[in-house]
Amino acid sequence: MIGKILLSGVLISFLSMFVRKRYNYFRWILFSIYLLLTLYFLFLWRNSFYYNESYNFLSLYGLNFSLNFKITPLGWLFSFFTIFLTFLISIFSIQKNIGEDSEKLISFFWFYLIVSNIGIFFADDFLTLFIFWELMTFSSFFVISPGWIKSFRAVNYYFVLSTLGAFFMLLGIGFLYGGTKSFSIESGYTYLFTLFSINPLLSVFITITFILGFFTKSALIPFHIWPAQAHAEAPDDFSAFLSGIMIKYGLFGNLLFLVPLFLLIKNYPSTQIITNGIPLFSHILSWVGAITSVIATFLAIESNDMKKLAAWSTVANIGYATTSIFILSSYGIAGGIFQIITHAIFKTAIFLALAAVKYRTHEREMHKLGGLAYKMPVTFLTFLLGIIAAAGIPPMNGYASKWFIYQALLSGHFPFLTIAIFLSSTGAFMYLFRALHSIFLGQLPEKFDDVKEVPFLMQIPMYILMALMLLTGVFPGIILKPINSVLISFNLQPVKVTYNTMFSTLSSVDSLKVFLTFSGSFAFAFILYLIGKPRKHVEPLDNYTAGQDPKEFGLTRELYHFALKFYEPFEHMFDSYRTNTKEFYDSFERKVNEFGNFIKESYSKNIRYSSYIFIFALVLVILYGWLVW
Amino acid sequence: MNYNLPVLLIAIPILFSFLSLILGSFNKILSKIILISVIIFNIISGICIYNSVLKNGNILTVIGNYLPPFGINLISTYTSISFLILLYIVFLVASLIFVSKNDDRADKISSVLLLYLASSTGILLTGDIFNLFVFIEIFSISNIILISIKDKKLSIKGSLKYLIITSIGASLYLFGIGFLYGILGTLNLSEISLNFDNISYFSKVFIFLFFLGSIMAELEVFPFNFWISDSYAGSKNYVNILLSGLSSIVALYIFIRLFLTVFGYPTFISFSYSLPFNVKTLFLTIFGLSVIVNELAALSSKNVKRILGFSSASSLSLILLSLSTGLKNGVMAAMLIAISVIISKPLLFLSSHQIMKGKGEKNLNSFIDGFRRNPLFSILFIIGVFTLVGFPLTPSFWGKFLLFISATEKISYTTLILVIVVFSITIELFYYFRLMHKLFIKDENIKVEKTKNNFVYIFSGILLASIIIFFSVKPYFTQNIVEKTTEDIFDKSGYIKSCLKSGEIDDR
Amino acid sequence: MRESDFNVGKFFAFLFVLILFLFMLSPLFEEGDGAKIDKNLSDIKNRVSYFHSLKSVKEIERILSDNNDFSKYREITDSAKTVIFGESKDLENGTANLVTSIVLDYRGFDTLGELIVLFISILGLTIILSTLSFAKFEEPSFLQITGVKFVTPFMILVGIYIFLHGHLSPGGGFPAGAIIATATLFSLIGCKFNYRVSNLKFIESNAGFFVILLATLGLYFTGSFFGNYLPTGIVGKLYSSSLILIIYSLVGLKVGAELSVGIKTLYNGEKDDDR
Amino acid sequence: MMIDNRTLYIYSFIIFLIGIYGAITNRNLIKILVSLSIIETALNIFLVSTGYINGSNPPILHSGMKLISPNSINISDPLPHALVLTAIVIGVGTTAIGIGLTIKLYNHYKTLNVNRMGDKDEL
Repeated sequence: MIGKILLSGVLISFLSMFVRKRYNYFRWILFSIYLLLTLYFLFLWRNSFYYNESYNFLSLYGLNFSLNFKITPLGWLFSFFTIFLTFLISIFSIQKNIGEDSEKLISFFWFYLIVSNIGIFFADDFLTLFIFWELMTFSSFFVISPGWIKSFRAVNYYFVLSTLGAFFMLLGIGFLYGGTKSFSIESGYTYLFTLFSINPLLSVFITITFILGFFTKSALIPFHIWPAQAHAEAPDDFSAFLSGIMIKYGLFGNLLFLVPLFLLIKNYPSTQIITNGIPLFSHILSWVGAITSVIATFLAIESNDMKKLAAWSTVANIGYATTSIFILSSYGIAGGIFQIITHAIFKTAIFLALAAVKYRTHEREMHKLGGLAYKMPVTFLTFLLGIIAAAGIPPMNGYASKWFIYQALLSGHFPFLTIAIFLSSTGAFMYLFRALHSIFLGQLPEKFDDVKEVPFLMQIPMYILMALMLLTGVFPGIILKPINSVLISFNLQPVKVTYNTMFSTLSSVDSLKVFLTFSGSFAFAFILYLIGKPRKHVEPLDNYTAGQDPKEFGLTRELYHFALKFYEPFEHMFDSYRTNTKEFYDSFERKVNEFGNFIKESYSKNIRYSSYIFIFALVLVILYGWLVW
Repeated sequence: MNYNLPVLLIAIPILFSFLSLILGSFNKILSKIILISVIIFNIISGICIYNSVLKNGNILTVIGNYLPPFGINLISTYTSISFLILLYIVFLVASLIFVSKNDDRADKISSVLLLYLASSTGILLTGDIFNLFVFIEIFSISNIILISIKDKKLSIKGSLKYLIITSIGASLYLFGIGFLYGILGTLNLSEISLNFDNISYFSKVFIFLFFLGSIMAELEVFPFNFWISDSYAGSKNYVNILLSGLSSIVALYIFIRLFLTVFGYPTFISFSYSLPFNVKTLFLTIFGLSVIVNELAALSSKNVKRILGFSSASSLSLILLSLSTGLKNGVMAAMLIAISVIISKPLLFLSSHQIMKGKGEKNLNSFIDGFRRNPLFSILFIIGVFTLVGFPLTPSFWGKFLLFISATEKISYTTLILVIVVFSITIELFYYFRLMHKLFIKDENIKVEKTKNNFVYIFSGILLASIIIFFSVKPYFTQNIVEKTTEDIFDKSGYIKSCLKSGEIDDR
Repeated sequence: MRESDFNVGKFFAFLFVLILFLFMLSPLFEEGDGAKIDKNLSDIKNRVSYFHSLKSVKEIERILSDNNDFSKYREITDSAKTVIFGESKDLENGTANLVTSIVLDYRGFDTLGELIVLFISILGLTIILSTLSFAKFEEPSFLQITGVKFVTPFMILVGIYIFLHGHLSPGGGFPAGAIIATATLFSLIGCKFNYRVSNLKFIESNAGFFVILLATLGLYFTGSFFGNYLPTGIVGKLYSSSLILIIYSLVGLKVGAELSVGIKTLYNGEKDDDR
Repeated sequence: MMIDNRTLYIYSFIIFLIGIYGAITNRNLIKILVSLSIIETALNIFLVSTGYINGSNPPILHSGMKLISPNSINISDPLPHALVLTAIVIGVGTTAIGIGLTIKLYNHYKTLNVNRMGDKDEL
């Protein structure tokens, strides 16, 4: 059945190519229907774990080439929420593509992304995983930059890092194949575990190849620069997919391969240095996650582009999840997965809200916006709830997942990691508040006077996402119960949870009570708002320039927008500590290009040179053959 | 048995090359007609020979009525004849493109092309080491002429480089022949391969290394290939096709014959060498370095022709790398990659030429908006890229997969192959995707006009693409061919037997 | 800077050459098992050319075809015929010059390749230089004119003699062609004898055509390419080994015409002649 | 005079290496081509000397000469001569093409110095 779903995806994608350009939205309707059907089947499989499918296509050259799928609890969980969220995005996209002269190829390649999504999450061996992984990379390459010169540079970063990651992953798979003569994931990590005591250097190398492969995809340090480029330049609705879903593939890979490996090592500690109950390797990776989240937070604070800001926020959230997962306790892993899912939900909501803003205003720079809350109330509310969730404020789902992460870190006695996470979590307030205020609150520029709320079809996914954020925040058990079955599949203790109460070793929290408290205080504040003095509308120029006409000084209204250079003093504080990673990559690229140019130029140097090199090489070869035996 | 059709494959083009010059002085069209009809004759008789090789095994053709090792002989093995058919297809495409263009030197160039055809056929069929040398010389001289047809500084410099390097290489080759003849008293490949092991220590090293050095220039391997950059960038389109497709086949076949059949020792699953030093490590170093360097050069190039040229050099090195693993899987991988490279490289040259048509500079940016200008050839270009890079189900996918697997066989020097292969795939992916991406970029400022494609280009592009697709959708057919070829390459005693009637080599 | 660079290059070139020299000497001075290149070659019995020079390849083939093992030819040494100048007749080929017998009979295919190399390089020369035309030489002096007029016919005659006697005496088609081409060069320089390239090309291609045709006719008469189907006659007579005689004559004509074309092309380009 | 083949081989090697040295250090294109010719000459000497037998006759029958098998064969090996003939002609062809290309390059650059023939604008 999995194979049929994948095949039908491919077929429908080709079918959608025949839709004429005028009826572009019809392609998106097809896409939504496909997603809905897939979702239905996924829902049917919610209890049929460890069902596997194998497609033996060809047996060539003494090899059985087959695609193997298995429904694991982890894969099912990931695929279910990714498909669900993609379905919501696709509804948004239908309306977005109605009038617009949009690209044929976006929806075409998005089909392949969904196909590869299902393939990755249900892959039972490395070969299947890798094939769908590559399919995902290639098709996303064409979606991020569907024929715009501007996004070319951004997609270059993305593509180089992705192919580099895939290169390392393929290398690791090759080494494992050499050892086990099979592509099975399970035998891969058990072999690698035994190799740790036989040949530590090689095994560390293989592990590092996998880490690089997965970490490039999930944009952890030092690969953290591509989301800010790619998410910002991609089509708006696709940014939601990129940020909410695609960035999770790397984390899924970690959970699929590295976590079982480290759990094995943790249970047989004779093979590895253990610190604080977890292997050193894993500990380092947690720190990588924490550092990523801190750095990404600072970068988010600096950025003025709203999509870039949200992208950096994504990187920070991935950092929390990574930190938590590599704690390797059952609370840590549960918190990590929970964080992944909640982040997917609220980041989709935020990006859809931003896409709605851009749909109406065609602006991305925050200081050109402002005061849209009255014009676009639903979008505003979505964004508001989204950032509340992102900041981890109680009634929303972000609170629940962050609570889990803190509990896991504290109960595992990692005070410094906790501080790092707390730091970046606090930083999240700074940039999220700024985004909210500068886009939706404050003064409305004159040119946006006739901006309307987005059409109803676009509002539907926003309503659903709002409800989802609230629901999973109040009843975290909805998500934590499936996570428990994932933990069982890892041979870990399931976390203790009811629908509305979360327990940890240190404390417990009843989120329903928290919700009621918060809504009560909100109602109180709202009443105060209603009975207070009516507000007075002041033009910004009145406020700042005391009524003078600023045009005489070449000043515009935008320069007085308070979102411009909002955190400038804060940025100055960190100026001396800044290391520009982008600069590093650029210089690396320059070095590679210089080397290539050196080779290329030496190729077309003069004629004598070529024969000189010929003889030189001949002499080298002769010296090898003659003297080295 | 004496089966004389193979010699006609060489004799007829030579005969008609003279005739084309005679008749071409009356009318240039006659020589074009002669060119095309000779190729069609060669294809048809090639298929006849293929069938009889399938039926009867290797075919020995005796020349001058003197049996080997006394006279010169041609041996048509499965490998050579299947390579030959591939070669003829590429040649047909190139000559069709040549014919479609107006050139006032058409009679002379078609004569050169016919001799090129004859010489490459001769290289693939001959069973005599000196005869091989003569054909290689004809081949390289015609290469030089074809490169320098375009009257540009770049092409003439390239061909002069090629000339100097190949003539030094030829001198090395002749020294090798002198030594072989002085020691063994024979020039027949089968007899040399039968007795090569009896040669003394240093002489063996000498002969091996000199032969290696001499054919390195043809093989487009890194420290010896300084001619390719200028030659590819500065020559005409059909010459590019010939250089990338045909030269690769020929070089590959020379390598197989000399270094696997004559100097190598096949056992059931691998080749070994009775030389004092580790030949495989030497090959690995040279070819691996060549793959990496050429890929990097292609990555940093801006001229599309140069990119494709470097890329074809690197894929040839990759083929040689997988051949020189000497494993059965490696040889099969080499054959698979060879099939896809030989067909897809001409396709890439052809379609990139059509996409860039009308643009003054041939750099990367001339690909912008290519899809709207020329949808057909953009699609053909994409097919070519997918085939080259190793998209699933194309032959090169299977080839790279097999190479990948054979490289992991044991953790030793072969694992280095793994790194090289994966590295090359990554870089190749990157620069080809960059090109493909440019095809879809829309330049809003420029109004797009659809390019008119010549019928010949459409025909040959679709021919090549359909061959690729045929090989991809019929994997069992491809497997059959590749396995037979590999068996044939490993069957050294069969080669000797077909020539000398009995050849016992001690299978180690 | 460039000068010092050059010296370093020279030093390394010298080093390379030294290493190459030592390497090339190594097989000559080695001791140990295995066949080596002879210091004093005295025995050519284990070479294929032994049977070539005794014109007894067919005899050996007949003997070997009984046990069907052609790699054992070295063990048979006493079955070869005796060849006597002026007496032996109807041998495999009737040339007195053994080199010619190898060049045109036993390894005739190589010679075909050789012809093509020359042909294609001159053709290439005309293709490469077709867009050029360069300055003429100086006016010939009186001495040149007279000398050339006197010597050229003799040179052509000598050339013709040499290719006709290629199977009897040293020389043959290639040297003869070179001599004829020298004669045309003389006439070009000396008395500005402006022959047309296209005529020479006609001769050249026709000669090549007939060489291949004669060789291909062997397929019909003997069942093998380059097979000799004409009577071979008595060793040492002019009309012996008839096919070799004809082919060598054609080769002489062809090479002479070819080299003349090359000279003319290099002399004043090819372009102005085609008009 | 008795010369053994090894001496001939060494002579030919020396000439060959002189040619190689010339080909890789010279800056003048014509000189490079001359060096290539020197290499070819060396090769011809080497090939001929592989067939040379001390005190033997040239392989041409003349009046009164007999070739009797098996032991009294007293001519040098004719096959290397044939090879040399082919090699000479191939050398001529290569040189002719080389000269043609040199003329062409001279026409483009107005110099024969290869160091002045590299221009980066064509990259």
